[in-house]
Amino acid sequence: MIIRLQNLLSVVMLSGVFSLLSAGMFVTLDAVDVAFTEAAVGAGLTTILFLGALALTGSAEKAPRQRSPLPLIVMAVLAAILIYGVIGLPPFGSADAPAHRYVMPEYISGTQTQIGIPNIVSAVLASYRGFDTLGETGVIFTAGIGVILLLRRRLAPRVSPPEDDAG
Amino acid sequence: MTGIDFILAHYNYSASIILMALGFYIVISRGNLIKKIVGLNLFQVSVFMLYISMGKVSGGTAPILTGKPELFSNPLPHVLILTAIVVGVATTAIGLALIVRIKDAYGVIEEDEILVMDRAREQLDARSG
Amino acid sequence: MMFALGPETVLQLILLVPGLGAILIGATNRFPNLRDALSLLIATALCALAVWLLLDHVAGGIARLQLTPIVQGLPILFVAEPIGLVFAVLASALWIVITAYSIGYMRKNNEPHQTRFYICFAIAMASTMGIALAGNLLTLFLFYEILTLSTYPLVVHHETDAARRAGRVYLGLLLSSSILFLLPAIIWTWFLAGTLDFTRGGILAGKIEGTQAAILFALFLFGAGKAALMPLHRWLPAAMIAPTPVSAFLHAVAVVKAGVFTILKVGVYIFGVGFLASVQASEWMLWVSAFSLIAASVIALGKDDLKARLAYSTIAQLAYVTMGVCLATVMGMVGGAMQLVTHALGKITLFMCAGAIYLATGKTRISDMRGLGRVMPFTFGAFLLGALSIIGIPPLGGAWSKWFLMMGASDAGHLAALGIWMLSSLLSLAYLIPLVARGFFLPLQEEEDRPQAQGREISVIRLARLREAPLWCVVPACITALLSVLVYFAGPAIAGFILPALGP
Amino acid sequence: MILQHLAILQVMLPLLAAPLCVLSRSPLLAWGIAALAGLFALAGSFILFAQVLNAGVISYHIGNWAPPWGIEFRLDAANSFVLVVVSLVGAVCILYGRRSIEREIPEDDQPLFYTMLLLCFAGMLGVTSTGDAFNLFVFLEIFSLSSYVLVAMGAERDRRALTAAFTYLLLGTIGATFYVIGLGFVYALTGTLNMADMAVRITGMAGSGTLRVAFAFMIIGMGLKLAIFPMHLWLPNAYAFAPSIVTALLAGTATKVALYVLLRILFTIFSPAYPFESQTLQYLFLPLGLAGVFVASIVALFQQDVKRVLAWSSIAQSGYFLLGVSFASVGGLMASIVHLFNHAIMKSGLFLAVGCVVYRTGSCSIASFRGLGHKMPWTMAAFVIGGLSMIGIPATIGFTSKWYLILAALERGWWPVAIAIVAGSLLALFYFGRIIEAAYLQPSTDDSTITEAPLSMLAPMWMLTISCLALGIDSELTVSAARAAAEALFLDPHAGLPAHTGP
Repeated sequence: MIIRLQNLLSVVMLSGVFSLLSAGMFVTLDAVDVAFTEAAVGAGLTTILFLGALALTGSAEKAPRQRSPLPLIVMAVLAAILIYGVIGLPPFGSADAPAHRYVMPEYISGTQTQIGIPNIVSAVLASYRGFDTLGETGVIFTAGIGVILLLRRRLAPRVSPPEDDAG
Repeated sequence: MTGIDFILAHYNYSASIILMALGFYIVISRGNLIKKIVGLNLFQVSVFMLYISMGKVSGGTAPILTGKPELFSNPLPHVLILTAIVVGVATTAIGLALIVRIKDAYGVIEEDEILVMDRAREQLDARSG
Repeated sequence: MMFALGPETVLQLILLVPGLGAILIGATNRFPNLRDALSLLIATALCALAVWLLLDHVAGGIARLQLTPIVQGLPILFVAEPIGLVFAVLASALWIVITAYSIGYMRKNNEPHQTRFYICFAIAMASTMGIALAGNLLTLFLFYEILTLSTYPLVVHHETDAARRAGRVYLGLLLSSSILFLLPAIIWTWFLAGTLDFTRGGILAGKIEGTQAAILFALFLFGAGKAALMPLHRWLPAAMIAPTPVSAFLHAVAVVKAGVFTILKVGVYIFGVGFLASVQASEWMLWVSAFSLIAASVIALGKDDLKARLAYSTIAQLAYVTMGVCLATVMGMVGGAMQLVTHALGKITLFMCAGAIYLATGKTRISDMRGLGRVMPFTFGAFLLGALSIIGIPPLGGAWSKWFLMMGASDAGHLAALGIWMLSSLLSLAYLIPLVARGFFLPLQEEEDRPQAQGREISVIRLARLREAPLWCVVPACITALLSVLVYFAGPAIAGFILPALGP
Repeated sequence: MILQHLAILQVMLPLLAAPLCVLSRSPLLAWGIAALAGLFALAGSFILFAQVLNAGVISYHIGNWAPPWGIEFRLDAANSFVLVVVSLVGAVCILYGRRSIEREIPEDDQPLFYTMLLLCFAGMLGVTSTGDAFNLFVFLEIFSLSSYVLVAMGAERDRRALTAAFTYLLLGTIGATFYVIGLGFVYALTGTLNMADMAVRITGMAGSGTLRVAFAFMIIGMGLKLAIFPMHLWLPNAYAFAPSIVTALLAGTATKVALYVLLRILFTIFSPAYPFESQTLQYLFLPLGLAGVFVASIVALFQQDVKRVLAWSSIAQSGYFLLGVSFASVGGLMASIVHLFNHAIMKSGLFLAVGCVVYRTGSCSIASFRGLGHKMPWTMAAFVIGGLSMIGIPATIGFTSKWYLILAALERGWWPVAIAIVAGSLLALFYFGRIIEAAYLQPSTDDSTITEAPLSMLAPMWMLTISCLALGIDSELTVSAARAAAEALFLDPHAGLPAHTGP
């Protein structure tokens, strides 16, 4: 539906719904923190951003041009390769997967003994992998400054045309 | 493992992969720039699903300590995806800001129309240069 | 004073003097007289240094200078050895002559960019010295490329469309051939032998066999594109667009000589005479160069433009050196080295004469040069001597090189080569002597043309005032012509000097 | 004390200097902050590099959490060398940038522009330093996001910068996401995110299809960033329309960092006894590398814009990296790393020279180069030297690269590849020849007011030019560093630096 629809507003709303659904799915997968974030940031913030952008650019998509089969083929190949990759993964939910046997148990015991807060995700996020979080802040900062830098031209348009700064 | 078992054992992965492929398809097949970004979003969110699925442990609970020994789902993918979600939004924000500027500069946000304008400009350059 | 210097210092100086000279010349841009005097002074100093080095070597000294590594295990290395020393002395001596000639030519002709011209000359000379004294192939390659680049501005001196096209051919062919063939050959050699030092008796013996050796040898021969072996010769006629001193410099002093010198060095010190003969790597290249020799001579016969004719003559004469190396005999190599010397002297004379004729009369076509010998006896006399030397008639230097080459051919049992050389001598006689004959024996062209056209009136008046070219141009030509004679007497000494280096 | 924490300070200082730039209202102050941060990073990277060569691998545990639980900054001979490259080019570009940015960016945007520049710089340093595969992604995004914005800033001159940035964003994000997918698979199999630890735990999984897919995705992801031949589409426009200083920075560092990550993936994460890896290299990288060299060089021949010529030449140079890697030998890897360093120096030098031309003429078409040889002698001299180096004339660093590449090809007995390498450099001769000929031999069209660029631009540019010559004449330093790096990657990915190498 997202592919077919030409009204971008609906597309954006649908993608918001999709985000929300995925948040729900995260809950069933025990990832409550992620679900919160996805609901707030993915479904909420992103949709607002999209709406803002739509308000500035208009919301109708032109009719799609001549279809070429290439994207479909690429998509199929991608999916096939990924599924081939997935075959080798430990079965879904298996407790013996290497990912659950190594490193992860230390986090759980470590959170109890070293950090002392109940939420393991927060513990890992803030301490063991705190540096990632710092980097994440960096990313937000970059995006913020980037958006300001890109859009301030628009808020205060310059008079001179872009071409004549030669010399 | 029989076929059915196998599919059952991996259904979550497969679902996210199909979504991933759809997202990717939107990015490469659609001409509207906003739709491309939507596709990119879809693509990324399905990657998040893949990660979270990997972290799931059957019978486990959310990784929050309650005092009694329990089976937890793996918290590490959750941590990673929290970061990745933020990165994804940041990318979306920059992408949309770029689209707004493109709209200002070209008046359209359709890839093929922009391409036509750029071609014309290039030919002009080639003639004058 | 000079004798207080150590050989290593002299080696350093010999590279530094022209390099610093280039800077000084650039600094004296505003004072043409000072600049030209400086050019001459530098040339003289360089020649003195080269001679010092030669004498030092005769006295048993071993000059050697090692600098930083360009790649690991391969330093920039300079070693004075006989063939290189002969080349260095020859080039630096001719540089003096050609500088003197340039001063006359460039001023008389009011050429633009004279400072740039002298700067490039000096840099080219520095790199020629680098080539002559290089102690390993990589050093040689380094200076070989710098020489190409520094002569490019000389070729495109006039900056016209034609000059630009010629420059493209020049740079394109020389750089392409060196990158495409010479560089892989060098790296291959390094890969095989683990060294690139020029070593008496060669470094490749036992490291490479049969066809591969032949391919490697061919890579070297074509890679040294400056030697203008036939399919890669186009740059040489193209470069004729440049002012005459440049042509003389390209043909006699530096560029083409650097090419055949490289081939000589590879033959002697990389393959080694004995090894080259035993693997028969050079057999088919002998035929390639023989073809080059005959074809270029025939083309030269058909050229009416004097400089073009001389250019093709150069291609032919260079093939002598290549053939000498390909014979893979000691005498062949000696002949090649001698040819390098005598051809340099002969050809520089011819070019300077061509330039002098152009300066005095504005003529470039041989068919227009009837009777000019009567008004320009010195120029035409020098031309005759140069031509005879190139043809190989005693008592002129060229005779020795032909003699040694013939000996080399008979040592190798190569009668076909003998035949080819006989034929080519005849051809060179045919394309060089008619000019002199026309100059001396036919009447001045304009006298018989006079009744024809009114419009010629002005040119006739100018021709009536024809006289010998300026002294700055004629004297150098006469000097080199005389040197050609002198070399005849020094021939055995030079051969004796080179000979010990060729043995195993 | 500082030395102990240098590994992290090196990255953090530029990152923390970025907000300072936002606060400073004056462009000059922002430039000062950026330049200081750049110089600090440069000094720091040299010290770190020396430390690594003398004392072996530096492992810095962030927050004192031991890896693989915590995040580790792990510097071995390979990435400390890349760190030197990145910080060198970065610092020079920032020093050079003041006047160029004044010309190309509106004044009130400049502090933010410096902020972005610093973020981009810090991101690259972080990618290079980190030993944690996910942390790498985070820094990669800082670097990528800021570079999208930086490219878009070229819109002041030409609106096409916007679309270029957008394409770059799409492909860059796809690349990064591919990397994340691959990483997810590896994580599912190994349970760890530390790269060195991954390598240990991957041992024995060679047959796994999942691992194979993970490998493919990570390689493709990085290939997009590196602009390997069929994945190069974003690069020419992004380079051509970005502000000069950004182009110079990206050309000198971005692809180098991506290449480094590629090497890490190939030789650290997946190295342990990976049977198909050498075949991947041989049957995938070799043809891609060759195709890249030739297609890109030939396209470069027909460009009318100097930045575009250089951009296509960059794609061709990525082909050379790939060739070096595809030899799967220490020699080949070393050649690639030597080339990585050399190409960073010469290509950013060239782009800086183009920046000077843009500064004076406002254009960078080949036509606008006419006659500049006489009007801007120093700029054009630097350009010529850079060009000669790209062609591979001896006594320039480009020659060293070619030498080792060809030697590595011969070592493998792949002489056709050796021929292809020299033929490729021949194409460089032609596309640089066109520009240089225009600069020196064609009369300038108009505008006799053009003069030499200001000293504050010339000096940093000539630093690169001089090192291009000096390191070409004496390559001992780069080559031994590259050899140490190659051996660190190839021979013993776990133990770090083998005992027998050193300065």
